[in-house]
Amino acid sequence: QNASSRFPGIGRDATSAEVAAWDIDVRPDFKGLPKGSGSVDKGQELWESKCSVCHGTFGESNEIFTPIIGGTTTDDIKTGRVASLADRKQPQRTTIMKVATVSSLWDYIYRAMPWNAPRSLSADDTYALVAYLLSMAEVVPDDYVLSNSNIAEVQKRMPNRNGMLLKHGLWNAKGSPDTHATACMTNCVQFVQIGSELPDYARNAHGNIAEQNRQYGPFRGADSTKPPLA
Amino acid sequence: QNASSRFPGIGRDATSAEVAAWDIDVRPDFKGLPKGSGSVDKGQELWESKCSVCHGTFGESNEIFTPIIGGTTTDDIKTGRVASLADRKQPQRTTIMKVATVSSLWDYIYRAMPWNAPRSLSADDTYALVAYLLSMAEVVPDDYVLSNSNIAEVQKRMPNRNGMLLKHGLWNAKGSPDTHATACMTNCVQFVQIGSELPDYARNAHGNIAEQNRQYGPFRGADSTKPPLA
Amino acid sequence: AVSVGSAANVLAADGDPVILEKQEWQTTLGKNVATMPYGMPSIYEANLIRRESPGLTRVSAASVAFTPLQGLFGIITPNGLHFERQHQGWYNIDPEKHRLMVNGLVKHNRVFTMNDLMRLPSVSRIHFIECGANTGLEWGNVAVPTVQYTHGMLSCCEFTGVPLSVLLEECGADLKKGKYLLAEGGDGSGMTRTINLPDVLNEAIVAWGMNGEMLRPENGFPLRLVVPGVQGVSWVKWLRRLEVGDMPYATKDEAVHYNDLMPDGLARQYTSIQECKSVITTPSGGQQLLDKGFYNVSGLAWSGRGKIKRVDVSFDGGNNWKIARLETPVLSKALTRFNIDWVWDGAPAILQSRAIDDTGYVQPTIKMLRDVRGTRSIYHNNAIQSWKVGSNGEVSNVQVG
Amino acid sequence: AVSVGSAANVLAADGDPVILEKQEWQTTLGKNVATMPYGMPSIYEANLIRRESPGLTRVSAASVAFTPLQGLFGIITPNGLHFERQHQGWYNIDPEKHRLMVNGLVKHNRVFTMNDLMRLPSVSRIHFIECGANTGLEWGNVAVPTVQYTHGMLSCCEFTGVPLSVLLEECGADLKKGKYLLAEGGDGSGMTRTINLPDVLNEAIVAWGMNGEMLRPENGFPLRLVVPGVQGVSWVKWLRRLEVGDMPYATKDEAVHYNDLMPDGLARQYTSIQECKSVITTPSGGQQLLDKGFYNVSGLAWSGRGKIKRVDVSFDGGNNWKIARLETPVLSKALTRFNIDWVWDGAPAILQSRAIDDTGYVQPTIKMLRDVRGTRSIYHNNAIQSWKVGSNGEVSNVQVG
Ligand code: HEC
Ligand code: HEC
Ligand SMILES: [Ca+2]
Ligand SMILES: [Ca+2]
Ligand SMILES: [Ca+2]
Ligand SMILES: [Ca+2]
Ligand SMILES: [Ca+2]
Ligand SMILES: [Ca+2]
Ligand SMILES: [Co+2]
Ligand SMILES: [Co+2]
Repeated sequence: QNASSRFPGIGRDATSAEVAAWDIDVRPDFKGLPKGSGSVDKGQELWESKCSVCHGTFGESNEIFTPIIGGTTTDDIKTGRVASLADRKQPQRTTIMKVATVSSLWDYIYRAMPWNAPRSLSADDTYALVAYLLSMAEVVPDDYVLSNSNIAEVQKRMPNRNGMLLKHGLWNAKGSPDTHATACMTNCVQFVQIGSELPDYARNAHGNIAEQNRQYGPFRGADSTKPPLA
Repeated sequence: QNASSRFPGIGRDATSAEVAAWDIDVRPDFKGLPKGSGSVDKGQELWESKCSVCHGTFGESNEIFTPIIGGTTTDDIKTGRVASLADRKQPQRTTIMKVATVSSLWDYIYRAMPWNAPRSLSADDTYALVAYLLSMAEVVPDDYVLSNSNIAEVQKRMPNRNGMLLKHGLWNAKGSPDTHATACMTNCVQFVQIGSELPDYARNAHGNIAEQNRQYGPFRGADSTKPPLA
Repeated sequence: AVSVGSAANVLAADGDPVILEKQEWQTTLGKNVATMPYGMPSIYEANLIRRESPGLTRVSAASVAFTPLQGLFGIITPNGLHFERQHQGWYNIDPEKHRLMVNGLVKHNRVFTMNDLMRLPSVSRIHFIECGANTGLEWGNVAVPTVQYTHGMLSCCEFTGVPLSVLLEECGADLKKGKYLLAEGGDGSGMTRTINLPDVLNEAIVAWGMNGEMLRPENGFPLRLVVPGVQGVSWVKWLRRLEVGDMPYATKDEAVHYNDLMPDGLARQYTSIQECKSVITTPSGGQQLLDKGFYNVSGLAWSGRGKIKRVDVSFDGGNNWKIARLETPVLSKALTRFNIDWVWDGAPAILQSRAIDDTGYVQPTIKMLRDVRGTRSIYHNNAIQSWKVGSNGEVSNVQVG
Repeated sequence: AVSVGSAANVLAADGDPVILEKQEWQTTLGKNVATMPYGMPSIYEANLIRRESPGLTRVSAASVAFTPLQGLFGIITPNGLHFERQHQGWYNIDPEKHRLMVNGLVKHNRVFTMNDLMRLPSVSRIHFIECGANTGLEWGNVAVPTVQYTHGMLSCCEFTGVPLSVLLEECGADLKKGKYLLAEGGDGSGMTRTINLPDVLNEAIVAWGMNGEMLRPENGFPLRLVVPGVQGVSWVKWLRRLEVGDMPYATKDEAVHYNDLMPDGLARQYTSIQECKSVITTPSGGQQLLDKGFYNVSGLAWSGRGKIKRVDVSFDGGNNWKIARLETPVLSKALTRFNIDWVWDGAPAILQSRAIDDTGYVQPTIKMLRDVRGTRSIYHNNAIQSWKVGSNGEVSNVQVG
């Protein structure tokens, strides 16, 4: 109990077993990472039995979630910047394209996957699964055994490890905005031009809008099953 | 259409038939009272077929609502003040004890009674029913025919016609309050004494209070089916 | 004092099993979004519902369902728990068939559909609504066990609608002669009330919105009159007609009810304003404290005359008082939430709150009220409420003095 | 333009049959009080529900249900219509089994039950919550038809709970070293987010109450972190752990999502603040005006940096602007409702709103945003929204410039 407490009788100290049970997060500096290891091979086995049904054999499936693997090159591993994020040649942004920190993968898989059975993986399972995913992206070789001792080395090969920008105005409420609009009141736009309109196929793609508004009052929904009124 | 309208296209003038259909209120000065008449006898018939099931043959029933008739005297008719409101000899305050304005009875019965079939009475029916109720309170004789021409005379015999006080602080937001408490902060009451406690029979009269509070959190309900904890 | 359910009391050797063991909600997949397209409270909240007070009225279509203030937070009343007072039951009126007529001392008798009204300039404002009969059972003595029944004819919502003044101006109302407004409902009772027009003209709203959505049917869908500071019966539901007039109307609910009987047998008629009042909602009557120690004591304050300026709380039946914290926003004619620290040492205590509004008016004791008004007024009991905490931790309704 | 349903258009010889003929609700007895002990909206409101956007995500337990802003009023979102964003579905967690652990850079690792937390000093405050991905589908071009889908990951409630600062102080948090707070949820996703501790310390709330009642299960019952001004994903639901740390955590939802891709391929990480934004909610995309004439144009404005100072509205696609009326209260990091008069003459029009907050920041056009951030950021699109009103009265989603 906290002797200096303002609130006698409220709350209690956590036991170390309790902290261990819940404090499972793994930081980018690997604080919180449990000891253990797992091979790409074991990872592949686990993946095929527990993960591939949703994410595809190669982490490429777009059925349940955006693909996890794809879009990175061995060149990216050197630069630490995923080129396809800039050149837009990749239609979708996969997880491996975006993630800068291997800890994020480890932490998330351990805490939340498989989606329908979270918290069912051991630490070793998690090492193996991360190893397998990274092997598919060529970050580690196919015979790799990932462990708490070598994961810092692996971090140095993450394809997008230099892809993050921390300097911007949106971390602090007092941060500086990056647009500087002014509140012009009259004759602000010489020529108002419509740059984009709702595509025809999208008119009824969300169901009939008439059924998503009141059927009384001044603001009815348009019948989007039909073309606009003449 | 209102030519000076700020809001073109919104609303329209009411027709006279519409105003007639809805503007049925009757004021204390009898503005709004339709022409017509009804006898005590006819009132009694109507009452017994349409009203007595809820209010009792003599308006005395306490089953569905507080009694309508009772508690007034011929003396009250003279003074225009119902004595039993002050002397507290009457256990319940009936409608006739309280109402100062006969228009209120007429208006309400016409607009809202019978409770399960409002707006089903004609103006003549209403005259008859008011006549019958007033006859039971001896305000009018048993052979009376109440009509729009004599109702102002009847008003002069309403037992509680002088019973209303219009001067008080609660009609205007700026009205003067009738208590003048001060915000004493320390040693305000020499001797704090409990003047009234929840009667024992009331402890569980509203059902088990334990089931009317959360069953978690610090503010549970007491089990009122049992006596208080020792 | 019982000692149950605080973290301090459930410690196994290693720690709490609900931490040490993984729970279902950590290890399985939850429910889809929009499982409830219109959501409902947790199943664990089922005890907090609107309830009738047995014996208060004889039939449930002319009755009250009280708001469970004992379990609510902040100032907004969720629409599902807004108190209900019906005189002839409630209806789900077809909004396409609802009309508002404005007549009387106006240049133009006008008719508006909901289509029309909802196109007019609207305002949104947070206000309390309290039934004039709230706390009415307690004029003579303590009668009911919990704050749901003592004070639960009280709610507070954000209302949206067209200002009454805009509507009356549009109809060319004669505001010189027309000092009275008759508001009439579209239900079976055809509820009619006389409104003090000059007094409320700047603030009253012909409203359709309530906490962001349309009024609930039991609260007058699709249209009700909002009369800030004035007792609930004047907030006419299913509003269908407004008549501007030059005298009060003495309708049934202002000639026979909703007027305040004084000791001399005279009744104050057209009493309307809800004076400054407050009540502690937790802990409150019928609750059971589980343990000694620190508590946040919380309650509500309001005034029909303006803003709450201060709330004081006493733990010793009114002998000594401390100033409570007021939550923001503090709005005119709206509920204000107050909170204050308390350490319960296990000894009996009597909790009270006392509100002060920005006119300087101080909420009176029940004795002060009785000294002026006697015990038979039924309406407008704004007395300081006392809750006794027994040494067994049970809180009960008492009156002091 | 079509002309339907206004009072002016339904006049029979004598008048409107719904006035001349007595209606069922005037002539029969209505329903009892407490027919619904916990009430629901009118049957005529059934169209206004939370809805998913088809194709947005592939599974409904990792998806969004949007708030129907097109039909709402004022600033309070009714709890039943609060938007939902789930990553691993939602649970009805047993509050007796819920715990909050505080650990990391604190003198005492502590555990609190709901019993404990609800005894602590509480505050109640009104704040908006907006998902960082709100309006995210519209970075490149117009994509969805209505304001429910363009802006419906937005709600505003009165939250009640213990200030984060009180809780951290009680645990002896080292606020010199500990500039970061990890908030963790108790659901299957174990949602974790890094919070900018110094930035939010004075305003964040460990909350259980939402619009007067307990949080709804799909919004984190019984406990969620309220981080005013910050994107919704950081308002961790089913909050079970707070860890004070000395560096950010790069959790999945801040390493892979909820960061903003710039044109050069770099991603702004830990973008959190919801910048000043506004949108007209009526009339809005997919709605059909029935007639020419007067309309009240209404919308919402908000800023994660403070209060709304002003909202301007344009009816000509941004060429000319007028100042809108702001409804009260105008609160920091809360929605503000604005309204403005408009007479529609039947000609095509483009409606826009532009909010300004009390830092002086002016809501940008989509072009200005794209000039800096390109079109692939997904998150934090706070551009001015344009609604085109066609000469047929149909309102549609467009982008100008
Ligand atoms: C039943 C379907 C399912 C299964 C099985 C499953 N996942 Fe997932 N996975 C998902 C979904 C859905 C998400 C996205 C969750 C969200 O929205 O936060 C996801 C997210 C992820 C992510 C984060 C991707 C990103 O970009 O956010 C990783 C990594 C991942 N899964 C790995 C695994 C691994 C490893 C396994 C097996 C141990 C696994 N998944 C099993 C459905 C599944
Ligand atoms: C089905 C039951 C029922 C029937 C039939 C009925 N009433 Fe009523 N009456 C009530 C109820 C209930 C009230 C109280 C309504 C309220 O709470 O506003 C009432 C109120 C009244 C009042 C006002 C009393 C007061 O003090 O507020 C009068 C007068 C009255 N009724 C007269 C009549 C007449 C005349 C008839 C027949 C034409 C009639 N009633 C038929 C149930 C009934
Ligand atoms: Ca304890
Ligand atoms: Ca940790
Ligand atoms: Ca390989
Ligand atoms: Ca028209
Ligand atoms: Ca009239
Ligand atoms: Ca007689
Ligand atoms: Co006219
Ligand atoms: Co300690």
